[in-house]
Amino acid sequence: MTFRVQVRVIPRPGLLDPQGQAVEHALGSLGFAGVGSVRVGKAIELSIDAASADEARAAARAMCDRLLANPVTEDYAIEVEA
Amino acid sequence: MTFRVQVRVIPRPGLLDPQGQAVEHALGSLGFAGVGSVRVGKAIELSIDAASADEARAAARAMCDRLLANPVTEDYAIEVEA
Amino acid sequence: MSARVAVVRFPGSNCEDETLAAVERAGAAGVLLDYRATSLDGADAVLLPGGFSYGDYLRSGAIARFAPVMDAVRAHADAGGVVIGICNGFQIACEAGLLPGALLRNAQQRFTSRPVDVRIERADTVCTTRFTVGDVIRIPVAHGEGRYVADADTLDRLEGDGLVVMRYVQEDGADAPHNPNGSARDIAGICNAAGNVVGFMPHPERLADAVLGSDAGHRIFTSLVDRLGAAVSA
Amino acid sequence: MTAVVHAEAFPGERPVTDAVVREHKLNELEYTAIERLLGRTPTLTELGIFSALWSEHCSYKHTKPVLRRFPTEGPQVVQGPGENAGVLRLPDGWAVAFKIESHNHPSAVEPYQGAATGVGGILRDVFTMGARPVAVLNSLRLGPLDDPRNRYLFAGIVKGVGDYGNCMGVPTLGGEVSFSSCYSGNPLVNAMAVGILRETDLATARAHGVGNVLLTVGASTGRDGIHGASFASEDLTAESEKRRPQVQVGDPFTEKLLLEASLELITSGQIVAIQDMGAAGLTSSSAEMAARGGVGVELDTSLVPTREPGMTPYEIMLSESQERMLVVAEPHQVERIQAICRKWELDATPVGRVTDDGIFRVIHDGRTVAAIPGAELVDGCPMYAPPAEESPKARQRRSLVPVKAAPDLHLVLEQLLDAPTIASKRWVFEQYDSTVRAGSAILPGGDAGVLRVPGTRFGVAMTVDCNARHVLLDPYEGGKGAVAEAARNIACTGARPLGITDCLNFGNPQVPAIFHQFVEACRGIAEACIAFDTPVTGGNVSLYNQNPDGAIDPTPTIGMVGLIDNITLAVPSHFRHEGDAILLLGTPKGHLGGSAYWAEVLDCVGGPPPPVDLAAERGLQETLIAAAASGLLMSAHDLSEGGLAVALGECCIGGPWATTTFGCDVELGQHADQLTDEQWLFGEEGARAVVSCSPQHVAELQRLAASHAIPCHYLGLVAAPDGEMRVRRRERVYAWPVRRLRKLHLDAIPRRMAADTTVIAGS
Ligand SMILES: Nc1ncnc2c1ncn2[C@@H]1O[C@H](COP(=O)(O)OP(=O)(O)O)[C@@H](O)[C@H]1O
Ligand SMILES: [Mg+2]
Repeated sequence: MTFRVQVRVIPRPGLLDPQGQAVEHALGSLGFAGVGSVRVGKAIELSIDAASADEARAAARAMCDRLLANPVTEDYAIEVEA
Repeated sequence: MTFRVQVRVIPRPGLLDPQGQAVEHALGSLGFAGVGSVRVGKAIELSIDAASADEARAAARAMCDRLLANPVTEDYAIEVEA
Repeated sequence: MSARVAVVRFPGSNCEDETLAAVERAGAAGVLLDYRATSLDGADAVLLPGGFSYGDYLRSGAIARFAPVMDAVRAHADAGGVVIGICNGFQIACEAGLLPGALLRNAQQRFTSRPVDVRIERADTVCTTRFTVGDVIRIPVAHGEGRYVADADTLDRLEGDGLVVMRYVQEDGADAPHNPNGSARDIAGICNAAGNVVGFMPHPERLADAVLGSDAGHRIFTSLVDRLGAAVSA
Repeated sequence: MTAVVHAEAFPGERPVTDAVVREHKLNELEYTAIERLLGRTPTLTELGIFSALWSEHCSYKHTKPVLRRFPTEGPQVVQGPGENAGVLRLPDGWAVAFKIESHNHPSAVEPYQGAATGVGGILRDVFTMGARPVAVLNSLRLGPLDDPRNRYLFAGIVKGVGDYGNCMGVPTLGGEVSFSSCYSGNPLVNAMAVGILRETDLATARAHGVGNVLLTVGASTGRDGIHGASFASEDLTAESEKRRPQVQVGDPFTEKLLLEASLELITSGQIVAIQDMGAAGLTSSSAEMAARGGVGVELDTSLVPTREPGMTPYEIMLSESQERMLVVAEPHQVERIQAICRKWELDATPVGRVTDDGIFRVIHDGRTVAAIPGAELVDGCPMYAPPAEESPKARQRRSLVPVKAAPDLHLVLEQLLDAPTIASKRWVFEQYDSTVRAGSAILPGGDAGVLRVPGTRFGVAMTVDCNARHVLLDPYEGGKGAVAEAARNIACTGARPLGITDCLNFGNPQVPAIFHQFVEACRGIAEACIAFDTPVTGGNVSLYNQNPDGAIDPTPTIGMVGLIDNITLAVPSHFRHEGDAILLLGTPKGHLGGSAYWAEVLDCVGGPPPPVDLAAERGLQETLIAAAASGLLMSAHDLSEGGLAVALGECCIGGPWATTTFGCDVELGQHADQLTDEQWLFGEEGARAVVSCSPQHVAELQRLAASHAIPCHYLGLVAAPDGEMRVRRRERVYAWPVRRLRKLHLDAIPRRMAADTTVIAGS
């Protein structure tokens, strides 16, 4: 089966995120109120052939650990769609 | 109330995504089989003060239309967490 | 016999020609090494040059670190051999775990191409012996992802163990920010604990020939050649 | 008349109706010509092919007769107009290939990708010639920065230009940026590339050899940019917005591999011809290569590697997917070619062959979907000679004078240095790698970029220039002036101008007032090129740069290259030593018509622009070149917008990264008595440069200038670092603290861009 997988890779908490700050500032100056804690990272969409959703998730995790995220600076989250 | 909002901004279908191609190729040469249709975009996390989840979503949509996504080249998806 | 320095060309590298020229001007034999190579072809030192390996897609250096040649580079470094990463090469070295930390997008979110003033903080690494600690040289940077980050412990260890090799400094009269990218503690370059792996963002190879008005970067390469010469003749 | 050659519709294709013809922007005359040529109704695929090749962009149907008047010959010309780039001879068997091209319409729609793919396209034009790209330049025109849309476009365009060239490892060595409300909604993005080659490695785009194979090399073909060429050949309206082609996305990484593979293919001698797939993609590259060689071609679109399933021959022929090349080779070389491409991780796919019947034929799954007489396809578009007549409004403009009162002249200089068009462009070029390849001798921020030819002592100087306000006010003088300014910039570095490429950006040619601008500007360019012995080696025409609010100011951008024999003698623009003498070469005339002073400070775009004295310009060039070659000059800077005051200010302010500035002490008293202070300081007549030299060289410099009939006025001395710029005229003294001027000049653009809310643009 083919699963559509969504990966989010986000700068680790505590790490300065100047891009997030810039976006937050820009949203403020466009008049959006009540916006905070903006973080900007990468969204990666991919299809994975796997026997089950769990297997697809495990594969995605392995991909994040090896390539998609840098453990020094980034955390990741994975969502598997049917 | 403060809602945590996740925005995914992804290159529109049909548009060349060289970054997605490079990642797909790299995953293949790392030995991950059965991976396809990789697209790489931006993940943006933010907190929004709003009266309801729907209101937070509407605000996020306005932010995407005005700043976070480029309507010519990108689609976006919004998830609101409690 | 002159020392052999391999300059690796990854797909998307674009500073290999001038890096080879700088190495040869300093008196070593330069060898262009394809990223598919499985050995270093007898080289005494490896230089990972600047450029946009694999387009810098995903993160700069993230894909290049898996190139076939990197096994040989890692083995060389583990055995105490000299590995120097310049700009993209520094990014690759960090991604490959040869050096601690990471290089993120410049704080101002824009690519920055300009001369910077860097102070040499260590005069005993493989490429700085011809300097005196405190020397300031003006050489170019050109990068979009040069903001050095590491966790506080790592930064403290780098400082404590004297592993910061170059730092951005402000010269009198300069009116551009001295730190071109927001690097932690103004770090421009570091080395590993053993001192055999060095990485930095500025490009000494671009200003290593007096014909262009300055050869401020030349001593990086003569230092390297001195060091290799000593090793080769020992 | 050739016999009717059959072609059939591709299954599912729409029939060709009047509405479909109109949608393809072919008028009745053109469509009739097509039917006559074919002897039948075209298939949709054929109609698409005609609409691309007969678009303004590919056919030059309004401009060809005018362009023919350009001088194109000279002993230095290796390759004139007609190939992908022009080529000029350098010493010792070397040559320089260069070309400029516009990417205006795509950049208006998607600034980042539009600008990036503009750079990608012009780089391909240069390496297709067998030249290694060694520099890029860019000429940008935008609406004022107080409008957030213009800031968005500016930020995206600059990032796009930078990201592409940076990734390719090609330094950006020059360019220009100017701002005027006529470019709001119509930004101009002109990119120029410069390459170096051995003359013996010159490649051509001429297909020949019946039975030879056509191969596509590089990226696969997607649905991007279908009809880009015809899109670029109409006004930008709400309706055209809807027909806007799918945005082309640039992939500089693939282009870098394509560059290396192409150069290796060319120098290996394995190929017959090579051409990039630019505007109108596979259609124009294959049809033009065939027409140049006088042969036919047959393409099988079902063999073309595609990115998306189900693409029709129509889509494949018209796709403008980037980073693709078309190669012609003998059949036995195909494997060798594929091996070279594999080395660079690229595919090379046979997709067609050279035929002997002169027909441009497209087949798909065994079905002939297009069969068109090839020569007529490329050269048979009806040509137009539109009426040209200057509008009364344009004539009126020339007699305007400012109504606003002149402010204090101290303030005028400050306002000019703070005007984005005149201000330092450091914010722009610091985003461009200018030092990669370690050959840059003079970096952006001076008059022209100068690059060493690797392994030699000589260098190539390069610049792009155009004062569009002068062209607006008087297209003929403005056209001459653009070439003169480019040549002055080149000569200030000590280099000799060799030749030009031009990018002619205008409005709708069917409007007589606009076609008048075009014809007159070209006449001026041609005259100047003859006077300077700088032939036109190629270029690009971009018309229809207008929206419902009006047309752009006519903007014929001139890209020029020059040769400096000894790179170590290249002259920078800024003062370098306290105590050096400052001299003005040329005659001050106090011409304020068309000046930046009137436009930026007194809100008056009017008056006649300065008449261009070609003989004086030539004399000034010779003086500068000879003085540099004898090592007399410490600095040289040409006078252009803002006149003497701005030029002196810039000399004092120093380069973009200077750690010191210099003061100066200048006395205008004894010269040009009849001029007012205002005229002296801000007049804009050409043929002038401010130079500095060590005091013991003053007499020699004056002799040298006199031998070229150029006046050389001693003005004063370079003063202490970080002091004042002092200008004395009779009893009056003007003084400006130079650090303050520097700050104004450097901060003008970043200050306006700080309000930028477009942080995500293109990232
Ligand atoms: N403004 C011009 N001046 C001189 N030659 C020109 C001009 N515009 C185009 N040409 C010549 O016409 C030919 C076709 O140019 P063009 O269509 O721009 O090339 P491309 O196929 O690269 O888009 C080229 O050889 C070019 O040099
Ligand atoms: Mg071309």
